[in-house]
Amino acid sequence: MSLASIADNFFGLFNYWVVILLMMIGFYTVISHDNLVKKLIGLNLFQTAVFVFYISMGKISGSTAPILMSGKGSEDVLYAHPLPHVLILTAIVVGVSTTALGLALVVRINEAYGSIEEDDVLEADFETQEEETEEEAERMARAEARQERESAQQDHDDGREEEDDDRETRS
Amino acid sequence: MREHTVLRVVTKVLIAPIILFALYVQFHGDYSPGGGFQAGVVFAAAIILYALIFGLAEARRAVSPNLLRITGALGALIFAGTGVYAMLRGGNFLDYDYLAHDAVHGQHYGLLLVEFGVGLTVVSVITSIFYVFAGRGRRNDDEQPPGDAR
Amino acid sequence: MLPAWLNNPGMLLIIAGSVIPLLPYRLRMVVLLGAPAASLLWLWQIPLGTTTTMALLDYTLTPLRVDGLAFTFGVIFNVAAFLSGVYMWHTHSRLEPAAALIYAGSALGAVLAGDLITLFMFWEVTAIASALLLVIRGLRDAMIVARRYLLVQIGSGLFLMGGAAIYIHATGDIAFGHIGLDAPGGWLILLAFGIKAAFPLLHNWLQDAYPSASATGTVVLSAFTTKMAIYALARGYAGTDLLIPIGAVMTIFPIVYAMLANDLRRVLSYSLNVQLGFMVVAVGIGTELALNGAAAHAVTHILYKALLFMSVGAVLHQTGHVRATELGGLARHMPWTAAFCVIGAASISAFPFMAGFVSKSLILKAVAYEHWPGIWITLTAASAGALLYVGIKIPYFAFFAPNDQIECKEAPINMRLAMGLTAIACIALGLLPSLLYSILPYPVDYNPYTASHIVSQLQLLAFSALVFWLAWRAGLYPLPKRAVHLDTDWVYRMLLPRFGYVAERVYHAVLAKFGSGMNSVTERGMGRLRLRYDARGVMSRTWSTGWMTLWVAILLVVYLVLYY
Amino acid sequence: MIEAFFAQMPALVIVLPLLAAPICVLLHRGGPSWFVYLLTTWACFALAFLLFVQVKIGGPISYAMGGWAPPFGIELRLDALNTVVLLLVTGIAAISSVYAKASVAAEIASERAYLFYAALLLCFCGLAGITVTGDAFNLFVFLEISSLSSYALIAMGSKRRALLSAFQYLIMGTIGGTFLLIGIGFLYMMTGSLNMADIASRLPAVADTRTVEAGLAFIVVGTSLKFALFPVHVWLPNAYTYAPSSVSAFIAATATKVAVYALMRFLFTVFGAAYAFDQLPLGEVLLVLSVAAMLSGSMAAIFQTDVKRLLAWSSIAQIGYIVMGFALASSAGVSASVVHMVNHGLIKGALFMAVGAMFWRLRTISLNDIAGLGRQMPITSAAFVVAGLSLIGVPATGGFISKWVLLEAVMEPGHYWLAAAILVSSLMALIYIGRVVEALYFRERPEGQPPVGEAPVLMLTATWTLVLANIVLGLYATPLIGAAERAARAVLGAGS
Repeated sequence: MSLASIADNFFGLFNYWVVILLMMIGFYTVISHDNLVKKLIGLNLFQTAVFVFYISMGKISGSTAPILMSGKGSEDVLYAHPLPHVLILTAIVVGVSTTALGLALVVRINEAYGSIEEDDVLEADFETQEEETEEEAERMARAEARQERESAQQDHDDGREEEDDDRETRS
Repeated sequence: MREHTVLRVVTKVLIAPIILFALYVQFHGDYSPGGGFQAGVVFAAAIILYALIFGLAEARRAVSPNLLRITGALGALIFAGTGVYAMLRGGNFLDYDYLAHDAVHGQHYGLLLVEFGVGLTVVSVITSIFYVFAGRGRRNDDEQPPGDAR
Repeated sequence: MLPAWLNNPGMLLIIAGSVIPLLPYRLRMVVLLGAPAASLLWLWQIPLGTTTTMALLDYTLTPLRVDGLAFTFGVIFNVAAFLSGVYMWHTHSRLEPAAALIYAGSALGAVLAGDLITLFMFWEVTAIASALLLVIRGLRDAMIVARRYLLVQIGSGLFLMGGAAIYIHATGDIAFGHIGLDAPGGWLILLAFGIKAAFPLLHNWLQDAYPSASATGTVVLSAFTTKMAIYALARGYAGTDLLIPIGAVMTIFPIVYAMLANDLRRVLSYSLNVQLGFMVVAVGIGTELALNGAAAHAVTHILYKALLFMSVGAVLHQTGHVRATELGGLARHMPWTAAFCVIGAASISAFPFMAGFVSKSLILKAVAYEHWPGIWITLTAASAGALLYVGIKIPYFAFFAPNDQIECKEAPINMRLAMGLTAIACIALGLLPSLLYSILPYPVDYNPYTASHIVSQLQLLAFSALVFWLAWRAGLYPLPKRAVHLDTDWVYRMLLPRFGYVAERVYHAVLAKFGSGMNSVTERGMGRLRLRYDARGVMSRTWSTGWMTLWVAILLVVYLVLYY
Repeated sequence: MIEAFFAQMPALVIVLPLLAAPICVLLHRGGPSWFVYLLTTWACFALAFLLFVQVKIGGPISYAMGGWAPPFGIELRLDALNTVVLLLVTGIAAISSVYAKASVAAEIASERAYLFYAALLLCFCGLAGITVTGDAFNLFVFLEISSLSSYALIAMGSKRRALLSAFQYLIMGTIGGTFLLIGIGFLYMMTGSLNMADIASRLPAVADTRTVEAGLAFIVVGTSLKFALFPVHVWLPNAYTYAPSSVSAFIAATATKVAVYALMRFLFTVFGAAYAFDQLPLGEVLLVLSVAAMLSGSMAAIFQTDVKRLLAWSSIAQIGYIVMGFALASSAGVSASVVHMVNHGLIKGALFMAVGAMFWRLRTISLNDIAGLGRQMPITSAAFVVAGLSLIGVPATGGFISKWVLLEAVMEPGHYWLAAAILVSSLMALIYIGRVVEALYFRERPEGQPPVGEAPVLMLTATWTLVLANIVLGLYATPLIGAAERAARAVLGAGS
């Protein structure tokens, strides 16, 4: 493979390289950043990459925007494929809504937890969870002790016998 | 930014053309690039600009959140209603051919109505989103839940 | 015309059981007794050889198949349901009669099921209904026991389901006929049956659960599950040689435990295991005579074991005690119960003219015909031993041992009635064996009452009574006494019990850990699992979004790599 | 007139909720909105039923949106597979709409209730849309509609943890949706079409290209995210746990099933079973992941103390069953999948509703808090027990039927290890359901807790309707199995 062909390959598929690069940046941001807003930004980048991917897909080399021309020579005009644009318009709307909803959630999270770092929020969650677990363990122990007392009273005479045998044989 | 006279004046001058442009994009959308989405966003930009310069309270007085809720829902209803109307006239959902006596007019009306619905909803939703975020932390009495941001 | 799945006496009991909790007390009791009676009549008028079919998915189910074997078990199940109904007449619990009827109905349904899928369904319902009987008592111990019990029982069901699925898939046949070990899935199904039949090493749930049910619950429990398994074995594995040694072991090893046990219901549970051994041996032999023996023994055993459990239950009901060490001298207060208990004890010890005699001799005869001398001796010994560890022990400790501290009244009238009916049945079957033989699967040409047979049996009994007396006088009989003389009986009093106790403990531990799974699987392994899976564990805690996304990426890469 | 109405039914299923949602916003009040929601879902249920019958009698229906003939316009296409799913979705929605009133009144601030119902309607619209559409891109749009509204719904949960759960779901859901979009883009690039049937007919010519293979990978991962397959499942437990009760019941019963349906639609209708499973090793991966999901999900469920969380983890395990079915790529497997989809939808709906009724009374739902409720809320507890038995797979319940057909399906190619995994997972289900049952019936009420009464009648009615549906499907399984087999035939073609 000659250098020229590599270069050709690269520049010929230029739009895809951009898409992949953008996508990876977005993905990496989502994975690596704790800040919820940054995560959303990463998500947006990721989505934008897909938008670019779709739009570039509809491009035909030498074509113009798909607006119907009238007049002389309009029969020879080469238009870009309009359908991907339309599709991506919908996807953009979805993206905007997602971002808005995500940001709204971030605002609420900030109000509820006082932080928008995911680590802190998770940590706070774990703490409440642990408190709850401990509380529950305590309550369970109390309930069990009470129940054992009760069942010991009720069941005084016909429970399991091993314990008794054991005591007898030792005596 | 109420003190910046330049900004206030320029804004006052600009808002009308922005809205006009939005309307152009809206109603010329079936012949040239444009349509409800774009027009809606441009229109919302005008409102947002107004809010930025003259303050949120002022903007809320001009375009109240309650109004936005109603127009947003109405927009969606117009969109879906057009489709249903086509159904009632014997066509499929959103089949504009059935909206008028002949297909060409039908297509025209249908497109116009649907785009109008879309535009109305987009204006309302974008502005609502702006209100919600901008109003957060200042006035909690009429806060909107995130569920509103569709 | 009923829909096919309802056209089954078992369903009658199940439905009756389901409506019972909704009824007022008196009506409840009418249904409790009426349903088994009606079901018995129904079963009686179904001609042998009847089958009904219904379509489920791609299969043709046979929800009802009445042939000789099924008929025998069906009849005795209905009788047992009726008798235990009489016995629990006094209870005001809404759930207990319901569970008992559903349990009896599902066992009946399993016996009448003509295909593996139906069998499996009823199999599982018995598990749930019988576990319900255990938990009704509501005591904490009973709860834990019930949990263990249910897991073992459901486990059996799962093995059955797995085995049946393999079997059906391989053979394309869902009928429940002879399966055998060579059939695909045969081992799994045998395991399923074996668990319910309390095979050695799989038996522990029985002694675990039965003594912790209520007085009435034990009577019901003792009748169905194990006998249903015997039926299933007789149907699917008749003539499987492997069953003979298994059964022989079953007749011997529980004796030690039975002798050592203090809880009288536990003694009975171990003896139940011994008696099951007889039936398993008979099934293993698999000739017509042997299968007759197994069926006959199931019939008589249900009766006299129920009678014994009833009398011990009556004692528990009246005194609140069931341990040998705390009982005694009750014959004065509860003469009727004592008399019935003696009849039951005589029956289990195979006294002539008692029900046990006619059925046990059938099995022994079958063993002798097929020339299994070792097995014959084992069974004979076990039969003689029955006198030692049950026949004398239960009546003696409960009713005749010197103890004048207990004051109590005679059992309620309904309990006495139930015991009386059962006792009459025991004696009637003993006196008129033809009555018993007429409901057996195959024609019987056998008379147990030859002079030599009676004499030899009496000799055997006399001899074991002598052994008991001698051992008693010498202080060698391992009595659960309160005061203990540490002398030559040290071996029995200390070493054997110690050994038995340790064995028992290990057993319990192994089974409990195997079974309950939740808190008691070997703590360390469980701890490790818990570490991964509880709220903070890596497998079930909330991951950060970053980690989740990383997994998405990994999954994607896996796919892409696999595709390239 | 009637015929015109019949012809319009496929669109009406989507259009009705789409119209109803803005109406709810306009009404601005909780009560009337609930009524609109109720009417809409029941109307859609009726429509779905009519469609189901119509497809059963007359074969697949195609509906051209806007009169644009496919493959150029958006096509709604109903066949034996998606009418079953549609019936499930609309049925659960209809029943949960009965349930919603009391539960929403207790958990959602009254001034927001109308928004809640609007979002619920949109979510329903999205799910129904995914089910009926025959257009790949349209499927993505409906997926996003349902996802966006469910993020909002989950965030309305009463605990603050609902917020983070919704956010995490949002990130994961968006990534999943975007993956799907990329996959569809690849397919569009290679075939120049978005109509599923059209793509399917053009695909064989270009099937060996890496673009198509990558497209398949993206679509599989994207939808897997949405239905929470094993390694990408972590968003689900929290989302279901902290959502409002009626949302948990509705979403748990339908959303994952619909996402599974989407994947099945892509695999079988668009790519074709032969391509996805024979040419590429997709089946093996899915089988391994489904087993992992079953075991790991059940195991995690055993250790949970929060009952809703326990049920959510069990959902992950149950999704494993569904995926296992269609990953076999056999007719029996696909129909087992469909059967379990329906049964599990009913079971989980009933379980979450029962738990929601307890929550309605107690405001908390940990194992210790519900201790002893069996005596105080007998009807609710009984519903939980019966549905739980069905989840375990006890005979005479729907759960048993689906487990049985699934076992049959895995036995057919001789995958005994899968059968073993199913049995083990059932045993684990017994343990975790047993824990709840034990708490309900065999423990005492915690000290100092006032006695509570039964849940409102509407909630109980809805819960028991699902429970009874389960039992009916357990006793009369033939219609469901028949429908599932028709579905399998429809997607696998007559040949297989």
